[in-house]
Parts: sequence; C-alpha cells; structure tokens
Amino acid sequence: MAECHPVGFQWVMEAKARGATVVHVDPRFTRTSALADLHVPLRAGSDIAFLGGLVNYVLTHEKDFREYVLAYTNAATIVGEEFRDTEDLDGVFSGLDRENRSYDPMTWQYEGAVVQAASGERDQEYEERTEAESTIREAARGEAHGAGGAGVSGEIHTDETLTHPRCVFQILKRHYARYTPEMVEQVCGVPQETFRRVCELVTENSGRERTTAFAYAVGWTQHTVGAQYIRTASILQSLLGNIGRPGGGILALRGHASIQGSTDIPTLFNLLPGYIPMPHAHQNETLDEFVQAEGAEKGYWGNLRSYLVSLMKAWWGPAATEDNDYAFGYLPRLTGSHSTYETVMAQLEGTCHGYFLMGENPAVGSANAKMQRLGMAALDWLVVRDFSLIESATWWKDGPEIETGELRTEDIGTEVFFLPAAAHTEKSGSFTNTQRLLQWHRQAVEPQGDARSDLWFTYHLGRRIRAKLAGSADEMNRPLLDLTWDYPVHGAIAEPDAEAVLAEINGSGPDGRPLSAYTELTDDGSTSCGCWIYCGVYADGVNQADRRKPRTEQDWVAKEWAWAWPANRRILYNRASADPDGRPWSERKAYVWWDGQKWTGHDVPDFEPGKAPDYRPEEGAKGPDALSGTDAFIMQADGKAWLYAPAGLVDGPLPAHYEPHESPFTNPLYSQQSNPVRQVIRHPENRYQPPGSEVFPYVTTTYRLTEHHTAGGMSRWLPYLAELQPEFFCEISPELAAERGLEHLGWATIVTARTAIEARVLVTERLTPLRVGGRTLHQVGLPYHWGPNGLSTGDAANELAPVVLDPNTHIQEVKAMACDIRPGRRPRGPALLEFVREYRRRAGITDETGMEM
Amino acid sequence: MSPARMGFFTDTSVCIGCKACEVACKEWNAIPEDGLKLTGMSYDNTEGLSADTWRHVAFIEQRKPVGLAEPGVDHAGPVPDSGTPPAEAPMTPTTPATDALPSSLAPRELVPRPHSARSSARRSGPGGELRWLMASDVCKHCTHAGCLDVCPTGALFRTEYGTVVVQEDVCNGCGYCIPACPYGVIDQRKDDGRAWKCTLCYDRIGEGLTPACAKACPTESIQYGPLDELRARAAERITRLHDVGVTDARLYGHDPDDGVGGDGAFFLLLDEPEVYGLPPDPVVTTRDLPSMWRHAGAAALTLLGGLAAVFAAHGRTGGRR
Amino acid sequence: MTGSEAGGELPGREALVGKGPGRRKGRRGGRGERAMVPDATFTSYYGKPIINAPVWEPLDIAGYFFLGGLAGAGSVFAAGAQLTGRPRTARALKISSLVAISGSLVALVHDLGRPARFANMLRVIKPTSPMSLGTWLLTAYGPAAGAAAVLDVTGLFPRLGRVATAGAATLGPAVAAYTAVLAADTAVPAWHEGYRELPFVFVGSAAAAASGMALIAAPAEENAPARSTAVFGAALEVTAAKLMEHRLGMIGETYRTGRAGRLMRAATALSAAGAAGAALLGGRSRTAAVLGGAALLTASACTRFGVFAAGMRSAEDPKYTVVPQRRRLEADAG
Amino acid sequence: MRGWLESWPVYRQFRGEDRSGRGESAMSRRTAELRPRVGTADRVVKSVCPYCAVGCGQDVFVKDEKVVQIEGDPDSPVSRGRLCPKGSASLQLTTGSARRYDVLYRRPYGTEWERLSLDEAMDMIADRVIEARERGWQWEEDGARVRRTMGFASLGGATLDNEENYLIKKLFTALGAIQIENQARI
Repeated sequence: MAECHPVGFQWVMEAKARGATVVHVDPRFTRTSALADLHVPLRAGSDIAFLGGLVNYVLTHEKDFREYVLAYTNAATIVGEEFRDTEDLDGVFSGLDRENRSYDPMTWQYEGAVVQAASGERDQEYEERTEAESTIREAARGEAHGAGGAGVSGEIHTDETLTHPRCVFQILKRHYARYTPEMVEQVCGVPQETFRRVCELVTENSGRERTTAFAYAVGWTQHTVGAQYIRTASILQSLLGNIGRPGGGILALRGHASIQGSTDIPTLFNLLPGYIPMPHAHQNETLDEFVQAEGAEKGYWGNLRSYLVSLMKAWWGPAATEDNDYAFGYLPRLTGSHSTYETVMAQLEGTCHGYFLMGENPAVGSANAKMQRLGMAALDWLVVRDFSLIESATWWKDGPEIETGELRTEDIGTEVFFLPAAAHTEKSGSFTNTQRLLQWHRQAVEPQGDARSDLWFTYHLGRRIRAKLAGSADEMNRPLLDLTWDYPVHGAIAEPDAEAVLAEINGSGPDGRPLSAYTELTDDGSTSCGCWIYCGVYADGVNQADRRKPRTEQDWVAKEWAWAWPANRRILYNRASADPDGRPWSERKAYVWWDGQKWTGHDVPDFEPGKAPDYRPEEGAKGPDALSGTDAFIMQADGKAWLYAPAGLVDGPLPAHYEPHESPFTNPLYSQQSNPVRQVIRHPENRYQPPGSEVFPYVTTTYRLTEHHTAGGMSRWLPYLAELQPEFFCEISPELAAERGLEHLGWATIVTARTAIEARVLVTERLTPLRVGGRTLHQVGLPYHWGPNGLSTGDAANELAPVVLDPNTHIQEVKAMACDIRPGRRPRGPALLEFVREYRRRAGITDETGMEM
Repeated sequence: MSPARMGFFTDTSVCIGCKACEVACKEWNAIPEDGLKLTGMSYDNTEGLSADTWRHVAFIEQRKPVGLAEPGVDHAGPVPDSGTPPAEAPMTPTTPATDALPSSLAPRELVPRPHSARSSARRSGPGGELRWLMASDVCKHCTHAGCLDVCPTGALFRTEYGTVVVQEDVCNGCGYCIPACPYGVIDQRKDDGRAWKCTLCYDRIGEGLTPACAKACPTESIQYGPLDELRARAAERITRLHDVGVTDARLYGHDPDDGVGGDGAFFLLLDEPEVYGLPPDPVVTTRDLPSMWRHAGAAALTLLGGLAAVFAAHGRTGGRR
Repeated sequence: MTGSEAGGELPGREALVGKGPGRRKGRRGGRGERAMVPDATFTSYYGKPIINAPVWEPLDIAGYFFLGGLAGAGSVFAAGAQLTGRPRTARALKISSLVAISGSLVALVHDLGRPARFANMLRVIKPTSPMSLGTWLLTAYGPAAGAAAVLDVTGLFPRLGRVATAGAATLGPAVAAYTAVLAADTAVPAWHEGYRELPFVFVGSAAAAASGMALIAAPAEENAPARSTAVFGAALEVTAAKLMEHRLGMIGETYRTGRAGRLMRAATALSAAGAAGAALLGGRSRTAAVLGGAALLTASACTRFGVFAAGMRSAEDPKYTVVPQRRRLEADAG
Repeated sequence: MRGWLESWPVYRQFRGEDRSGRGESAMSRRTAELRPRVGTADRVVKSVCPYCAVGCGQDVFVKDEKVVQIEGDPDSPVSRGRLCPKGSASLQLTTGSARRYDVLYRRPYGTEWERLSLDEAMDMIADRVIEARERGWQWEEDGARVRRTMGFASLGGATLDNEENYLIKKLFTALGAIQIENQARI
C-alpha cells in the first residue's frame, strides 16, 4: 500500500500511531513491509491456503463473533442435499461437467430455495429461473444450464444452533479443517510460528470492541482463482464480524483514477451501468423474463426492473415505450465471454476488424503482450487515443516482432490513427475512487492542438455516424438513430457539457427534475436514470460530486465531501455496525444505530431509514419489503452475508486452494491441481507450461513500484519519474543469484513458454527463499511498468504471461507464474524464437499442455 | 520584528520512501532531470543531493542482528556492507546496524512493537532481521553555514526566516561554496555553471505556504514549521520512540551546540548518520577561520621576514656574494 | 558465510564489514568498553562521498595558487632586490609578478561557471570569505604590481614606481599566503585539517618559486639572495608539508598516495635538487642557476597540484570525512 | 548615482546592520521581488489526481490560460493536501514535453507516420466504424436473436471519466458492439 498508494497509506500510519498493528503479507519485502509491524513473505499464488488457514483457526478456536455470525451471515442456512464439497470429491464440487469444463451450480443451492447472487455470474441458472424450455447451447462455459427444475424461490431453512450437518457453518468447518498451520507452512512457505502469530493478531483484534481491515489489490485478483481469493477474505471477515463496521472491511486498493467508475458505469462487455447484467442470447427473451432471471425476489435487486427501464429511458428516451418493452430488444446480446482476451482471439481470427484504444496500452500492459500485438496487426484499423506515442501506437514500426522478423512493417495492413488525448486538467468530469467516492475534477484550461477529451471524441464520433446514417430505414440502425444523443456543447472546440451527462446518469423524474435517490426509480417508464447506483449524484440539480466542503469544517466521515454511491453511504452494509436490536456493538465502534424512531448515526444508514430492528416481513413480501429489520446485507437475496455462496460464482460455492495454472508444485491439498474451470485459450502463441516442470523451477510475480504507473503510459515519458526508476529490473534473492550465477546490476534473461525477456538484476535480501513442499523455492520479482518506448525503458514483463483466466472475472493470471532465469541478455532477432522453442522442447510442451482440467 | 526561524524536521522513522518530496521539489523549482541511471543502490537512483536533486531519498537495506538464523537457508557468497559501491557488490549491499549490540542477540521478536517506527522484517538470516531504512535528505540550512560564509559574491544569503538561499541572478559559479559545505549539499549545475541547492522554498514560505516537499509528503515524515516548535516536537517524538523500545532512534542536527550551530533542517534517524551518507560530526569550516588567518599571517610574516633576512644578509650588490 | 557461523557470538557478517583500514570490531566493542586502539573503521552510504569535491579545474585553481604565490613572493623579492641594488633582478621579478598575477586572474575567471559575472565578486566585502577578501586584496595588489612593473620598464614616475613596488611588496606575502586559507576554509579534509601548516607550505612554495624565477631571470652576479631564498623556501615548503602530513594522521595518506603522492614526492625531490643545485653551483654556473630555478618553479607547481590532488582524493573518499569525525566524537564522549 | 550606490551591497553593508554581508544587504532586487507562482496565478481550479484510485485532491493553478502548478488540495479529507511522486509529477504529465498535440496517421502498409487534420481523421474513423460494424453484423447466433456487431471492439483505460465511459458504453451499445472492455478487467 505504501508502495502503490502512498497517500492512502497515511491513514495506515495514522492507525499505527493510534496503536494499530500492521501485518504485510507479500512475496517481496516492499515499502509497505518496511513500515509494517510484521512482514510475512509467502509463495505467490497460495493466499487461499493462507486465508483458509485463518478461517480454520477461527473455527477451531471458536474465535468467531457468534452473535454477528448468527444475525448477519448465512451460517445457519441449510444447504441442499445434493451438494458435495471438495472434501467429498477430492478437490472439486458437485456439478462438474468435465466435458464442458464447467459447473452446474444448481446443487450448490440452499435447501428449499433458489437464490440469485447480488453480483457475479447471474445468467447461469437462467432456465431454472425462467422455467423456460430452451434448446440453445450456450457457447460460454459458466453459463451452461443444469437439468434441475428447482423453483425460483422458496423458504430458506435454517438451524440457529449451527449443528445441522448441512448448515453452512458445519460445511465450512469441514471444508477448512484441512487448512492447518502445518498445511499453510507446506503450501505457502510461512513458518507455523509466524502464521499462528498472524492468527492471533487478527482474531485478538476482532470482535465487539475491535475491528480488523483487510486491504488488497491485484495481487489477489490476477489469478485463475482470483474471485475466490476475495471470497476467502469475505468468509473470514464475516466470521469475525468485520464487515459493515468502522475499521473493518475488505478494501480493494484500486490502481487507476476511475477504475471503480469503469465497473460502475462499465465499459465491460458483461455489464450495463449499475451492475445490471448484459442480456445473454435467449429465445425471444422479454424484459420481464430477463428481470425474473437476473433479479432477486428479496432485497434491492428486487427492483431490477425499475433500474433497467430507467436506463432504457435514459438511452432511448421516447423511443423506449411500454409497447416495445422499453427498447429492451435494442440491446445487443452476449453469447458467452467477449472479454478483451476473446477480442484478441477474434482479431486473430479476422472477425474483429476495428479497435479503439482509449488510454490503454495492451501492447505492453496485457498478458501475453505478443498476442495483443499480433491481434492488432490483423486489424483493418486501430484508433489509439493517448498522451504520447505508446507501444500500442507504434508496434507496427518498432515492436518486438519487427526485430524477430515475425512481422514486416511493409506487410502490416493495419491503418493506425493516433489521436492526442486531453489531460484531466483540460476537461471536466468525475472519477470514482477506490472507496466509491465520485469526485469531480473541473476543467482548468482548454486542450491544445488536436488534443481532445474522450467525451468530445465519443460524442462527435456518434454525431458523425448518426449523421451519415440519418434517414436509414434499416432496422439495424434503429437503436443508433433513436438514441438520445444531444448534449449541450461549449467553447471553440464544441466540448460536450460533462455535467449534462452526469445529470443524465443521475436521472430525472416525470417532471424532468433530477432524482435524488434510486428508491425513486419506477418501472413504468416515468423515470430515466443512466446508472441507478449513481442516482442522487445530481440531486437538486447540484453536482454532488463537486462538493468540496473542507475536511476541517466537517466530521471524520466527511459526508459533505464529494458523493459516494449508493446514496452517499461511506461504509456499505453499515446496519451491521449495530447489533440485531439496533444498538452499536460497542461505544468505540458506534457508527449507525436505531434511535427508537429511525436509523441514524455518523454515516448515511445503509438500511431503510424507518425499518425497525424488530420488523419482520409479511408473507409473500417482495424486494426491500421482504428484508427483515436485521437483514443487514440488503443487496443479498436473503439479506445475509454469504459465508457460503449458493450462486454467483462459476467455480464453486467455497474457496479451495488450487495451484496456479503454471506452478512448480503439485497441489498438496487436493488431487485436483488447478481450478478445474479456469479459462484456457488454445493458440500457438499461448503455449502453457506443464505443472511441476523442472525446466521452469521458479515462481515469478509482477508488481508495481511507487515511481511508475501501470504499463508506464503516464510515467515512463516523464523525466521526473523516469529518473527515479530508469529501467526495467528484476529482483532476486542472493541465494538465487548464487544458484544461477546472476550478478548484481548484471543482466538476466527470464524465460517462460511464451518468450524470454531481459532485465537488469537487483540482488536483494528483500526477496527471500521459502521452504515450500519440502524444498527451497526462489521467487523472481518483476515490476511490469516497462516497454521499449519513452525515457525509462525495458522489456515488458507481460510478454512472459500466459493468457489463462479466472472464469468469473476473465482476469489473467499474472501474479503467479513459473519461469526460468539465467544470466546474460536474451537472444536477439530470430534467435530469440529458437531459444524459446528449445525451452518448449525441453519441457515437452505441446498444444495440449496445460489444457487438461 | 523578524519572522521566526523556519525549518524542516525530517522524521525518517515514518518515511515510506515514496520520493514524492523529490518530485514535488523538482516540479516547483523546475529542476532539470538528473540522469537516467540504474545504480543498484536499493531503490535509490538519484544517488545523493546535487544541483539537480534538492531532496534525496536514501534507501538502506540493513540487517538488524537479533541472533537467529533461518534454518536451511544459506547465504552464499560474501555479503558486503552498504558502504560498498554497488558495482563491487554481489547484491544490494546490506549492513548490520552499526549500533546493534551483542546484547540484542535475543530470540527473534515477532511481537510487533507498539506504534514504533519501521519494523524489522520477518526474514532473518545470519546478520539478523532485515529492515529497510529510508530517509529524505535535504540542505540543512545550518545556523553557521559554510557555503554562505565563503560565498564571495553575496549570491548566498541568509533570509529573514533563517534559511540559506542562493540567488541565481547573482551567483557567478566560483564554486567555493561546494567544498565548503560539510554535508556535500550544494553543487554546480554543469551546463549552467552556477551553484544550486534547496531554498526551503523561499518564494513559497514568504507567502505563508509550506515548502513543496513537506506539502507533498504523504506520511508527514517531512515537517515544516518554526524551528523551535519542530525541536520540541522532535524531542517528544524521540522520547516516545525510546519509551516503546526503539532505542536506535536519535536526532541529528537538532543541537544548537554542534559544529554548525544546529541545522535548520534536522532529522530523526534510526542509525548512525554515516549510514545515511551524513557526516557524524560536521563542523562549519569557518569556525577555524580566525586561526587560519592567524596562521596565514604568521606565514606571510615568515615570508617577509625570511626574504628581509636574506637580503639583509646579502646586503647591497658588490657585497657578500 | 554459513549458517553455523551465524549462531556465534557476533553476527557472521561482521568480518566482512568495513572498507576502512581497520576492523569494525574495535569500535563496536568500544561502545561498552573503550577501545584502546583508535578505530578507523567506518561505514558509508554505498561508498559515496559525504562532501562534494571542489568542481574547480586543477589547471585553473592549482595554477592560480602557484601563480599567486609566484607573484606575491616575487613582489617582495623585487622590492628587496631594488633596495639592495639589484635592479635587473627587481625588474625581472616585477614583470614576472605582473605576468603571474595576470595569469592567475585569467585562471580564476576562466574557472567561473559564469565568467561574465566576475564583477559580482565586488558586490560584497565578506570577512568570512577568503575568496572575497582575496579578490579585494588582488584588486589592490594587481594595480600595484602592474604599476611597479610598468613604471620600472618605462622608467616613468620613479617615485610612484617606488611606492608601487613597496605597495606590491607589502601585499605580496598576503597574496602568497591567503590562497592557503582559501583552500583550508573548506570541508575538504586534506586542506581543512592542515590549515595550520598549509600557509607555510604555500609561502615556502611561493618563496621557492620566486627564487626560481630570480635564478632564471637575474644575472649571476645578482643571484646570491635568490640562492639563499631557494634554500629558505624549499626548506620551509618541505618541512611544513611534512609537518602537515604528520598532523593529518590518516588523512595524511592522501598526500602520500596516488597522484598527490607522486606530485608531492616530485616536489620534494625537485625542491631539494633545485635548492641544492642553486646554492652550491648557481653562483658559478649560469646553467646550474637556470636549471635550479626551473626545478624550484616546477617543485612549487608540483606542490600546488599535489595539494590540490590530495584535497580531491580526501573529498572523494568518505572515510576521510567520517573516520576523523567519529574519532572526535568518541574522544569527546570518552 | 545614489540609487546605484544603494543597490551596491557593499554600501548597504556599511550603512545597515548586516556588516558581514551575509544577510539582507546581499539580497538582489530579483530576490526581493520574488513571488511564488501560486500566488500570482489568475485562478485555482479544483481537481483530482489522475493516477491511482486513492483520489487525492489537486489544486490546479492557472496563469494566462496555462497550467503553471499542480499541488495537493489541503481541503480533501481523502488526501489532506498530500501527493505521491506520480501525483506530484502531474504538472509534467499535463504540460511536459511528452504530450503530443497532433493527429498522426499510418496508412495500411505504410512505414512512417503522416499528418492528418482532426476533422479528416474523425470523418475517416466514422466511415470505418460504419463499415466494420456492417461487416461484423449478426442478427442471430445459433437461432437466438443477438442484434449485434462483432466488427469492432474497444478497450478503455481506467483514467476515463465516468461521463466518458457512459457515452462510450451508450454509443457503442447502440451501434451493437459488445466487445467493449476496460482496464478494470485487466
């Protein structure tokens, strides 16, 4: 955190000054470790074992916050009889379809009820939920349909004594029983003594009076089991009563100014604004069927139809009517995954002809960077919008494939447009930060030359396309021509008014006035709202994201600084900060509470303001009304924090340790080596290494340095940052240096089945060998900021990474890979290809390697 | 009434080595880039203060001997101390803390020190546990400033805030201030010829603003304010650290009775000054100036007297040859 | 190093620490029990120097020291020669002083980062700055030396010429000596710590240079004082340098080793040879006088360049900064 | 004459209290008139750091319609006026030499960049989008209506504003594109 979010780390230092203990778990010793009370180096890719060990410790030593667990989690819920755990099936869950590499999740459901997830994969039980007969064969794994015919809802069974063998609590206990300190030591390389210390620190600091927070970043997400890493932390934190309370939580430290906003208002294939799923292709699907399939009976997702209809009204205005299902049919449909990596495959296959890159540099920033470049070389046209000539704009001229002779500039047919982008000082708009805070940045000056904002670009591109297609009667153009696309512009360059766009996102009522809360949204077409969770950001016609009341003039929650979604709440699920009766768990940790009439406190309560703790829903109540006065987790279909996830994940209801796709070790926990449903891509440029290969005996992980930003587009070109970390390097331990004859400041070549890169060597004791599985493991640290362009240069670490994805998030596994390292620079030109081929030969790599389940 | 003397207190125990100070300083003062060189000195690629680096963050990878070795992990090859230039080192040089006592050879302490400074790492080895010291260095704005004293043009002057500033419109690049500084701070910019160093943001503090580095510092490792207040705060901090067992902590440059009369920018360090590249006992060179003049006077008289004697002895021409 | 060693009394790395002449152990132990032997171990930041070495060009600044010495001592010598009826020697040395001081001025200006701003030297009069005082000194001395030479050569205004000669002779020793203060008034260990002897080294060197010049330029019948001066100057220079080296302790090695060592040894040898040659043979042989003079001049230059090189060396190695300061601290503590 | 004399530090040295010439007597006129450019800016514009997601507040100082300084906004409860090295380099990021201000064009099989006007480029891109969209158009897939194009794709960085992302998602979805992706996936 000190390494990548230094300014955020000031709050860790504040906490430390008030007596907090900081534990840093990371393969390398970073600037965070330097300030932590305890640094715990572990093997990259073993966190589920580590966290699972913590869960086991909590359960065996009965360190859970029992009142919280009983009231707010699904610990007591009984799971259906058909469910089989990894304990029963040696590492896999029931419902595994080996042929299609996917799970049928129906057996994971609660007894007597089918619940929908608040997020994640929601289309997987489409047919069960719509009770429709269908013959469509889904293209994507993870959306395969089961044969069961369970009802869409029902009565959830519970056992408050937590003793029923099929209650979540007991399942959890059995599942994590094998995650012992001995096992943690063997899997993670963390000595038992150290691990116990962490267990004690975490549990002693959790409960009524104290809370523990977990902070993570892409070190947890960029794995083939990334979503399950976070799930493990969720289980732990829910057991300890650390969710919804001040000083608790699982905090995603996100790495880009508006990466949170980029998922809230997603430029992601599978989502519509506000985490509404993009519709999948189903036979004659109606809006109602979609809502039934994707929404929830209970909780705020019960109002999905209002959110979606309001979105359709925002986009298609008067053209979205009750008669045409509010233009629901205008939405294009998914058939499986269309993530950025599938897009590259489509480029290589020649079905995707054009590509927009807006502030993104996949030629060095995405896994298997070579595939990205080859994909671009197969395009008809490419538009790159950035500040400088990044690698993604110049690969046709000076990319690595030109050097190896795999591509010749004269043979590349891709037409490339480079359009200079405007900086944040040259445009107005909002960023959503890592704590869901929408903060407005105001335009300071006009952009120079041809530099323009992406708002300008998108608006004017749309305007031009609409003008060119105006008058077309072709049905395919209907959604485009019916689109509400008329924003006020200002200034000499006709910049669209960002605040007008924000107002559309916020939404308006029948009278055209801005809405102030998503609870005002209706499903009858009388309200419009571009992103329901952002509803209220323009309440009263005031740009709430631009609120800047100085911190010194308000309390520590600072509710009047900017605006947090939803409803300006700073801590989600904060109902859980009070006990079931609505009293704070403790005075120290008081946050929101029931004052006898209403919910009140330091923050905006994340609960219906007037719903008393003793409220119990009537039979057959729907949506928010169906939540009781103690159902703190209001977005969940059962109002509970999920220790066990009956839906939403495609790779299991409980996290289990699987080895990374490319691991030098076999899985000590189960005979199932890796996530059985991880997403693999078969391509000659994406060859995988066999697990346990002696040719690739080391583990490498990629990471950031304070001095640079992501793939370097905003840092490698700046002299003041470039001089601080002037070139690509790898970090290794003195022991590995001795083993491989690597010299401090010399060169190293790092090899995987994809390619080899070179890096200067920093031999440092900050990297430490670990004892894993009975042998010494060396890890190679690779900061991934570099590429050949700019002032600070070097090979891109992402050249090494395979495209192998988490099946839930379709995020690549770059945080744990097996590799080889040797002294000296890498071969140049065609010799590099031969060098890598030789490695593949030695490791016996074929197109089948790594494809096994 | 002249304003209070202003200064920096750099508490390295909370420095996270982010280098925001280096960049903020450069942005504010429009300082040129200082070269793109990977040094191998841990994460320090600017090497030290110079004409083009007015704030510099030192990184020291260090072993803190606590006397417990990690079984099964051998450290192959010689491991030199941080005094070793990286080119001669087989690894990022680490060193045992210079003041570590054999008495600290206690079993590895895993209990976190209560809101102490930086921890030592879990990793232990033959030298002890690893810690990573970071410290942002800057011009000390000495009470008795050698650079200022020797400047022949008045380019260097002491401001109303007690700081020492070079006036870029006056400096003629004589270079005298450069070896006069006992800390090696001020330096000549090669293509420019003039001497440059930290101004403690003279232009900013004149309007009541905080110097750029202190303003940016995320963890308040760099604190700016009236020197008296800073000294009091530092004294409090050091007491607290000592109370919780951080016995390494010591102040540097805070003492008005030291060789430079105390620094306007002083530090809390976790090891001996020289580990950070700071002189252990700096003395302003001009402290000895009167004596130097006396010796020079004596020498001049010796010359005069010697020659007078020679000529007296030889007398007029035609005399004794 | 092996794991087994690590369990011993002291951390195993101990033996490898310290690039200084001694071992760290002494000082470490010295914490509790005062070490008997002065400890010369030290640590540093990656071997980086603590202080900044001068950015001066050796040719400019060592040259400036040499020429200043030659000029200053030369003016005294000229006055002496004039007073004792050695007009050719007097004229020659007046000229050489003018040339030397002009040369030194050129060197000084040349070394400035911003030569066009030389005049800024006259913005202030700073008693704390030897360079400031030196500049004002030169401002007075330069015209005096110039007038002395010009009036002597042209024969104009003889009275004024005598005043100028006397003035230059009065200021001359200061010109010859102040450069030692200039060098010593820095944090450069080899200069600063030698501030007591350095002026004597410099004036000795200056006297030797002036005598050398006189031996070369003056007729044999006038060179008796030059020969004596050669002995006086050379003896002073060499003795003072030895004393300084001794007092400097470990820093003294910067004068014995490397480039500085070679220059200082050459200076000693040339001084001795020049002075001896001049004293013994210079009265009889013009050639011997010229050779001796040249040797003395070269010796003087070698001394200046040697001092300069020793200073640079002592600045570039942190040990010369750290170890003496450490010792001082420990002496204070003890 | 008097003015000149008074500007001579030596004169001031002997007139004033600063006899040693180390204090105010040595001050030049430029120094005396020195003012920070944040003090002389025409306006201060409130902004947010564009690097990571901590969301530190920034003050952008503008003089003569140019950004002259960017520093932390002390009012922000997120950052309290502090910035990391990247945030501190925002001025160089936005006004430095690395920024390009011209549209560049590489024609198919071309070996060098060419210049193109922004207007022309926008027009060409619009044509290409229309063409690729039609070429990749699908009404149905395996018998189910999909109403989409696979002809073009987009990948955005996560430094885009919410409003920008909103328009991108809205326009491209209306065009039928589904391969709309973001750094958030990576």
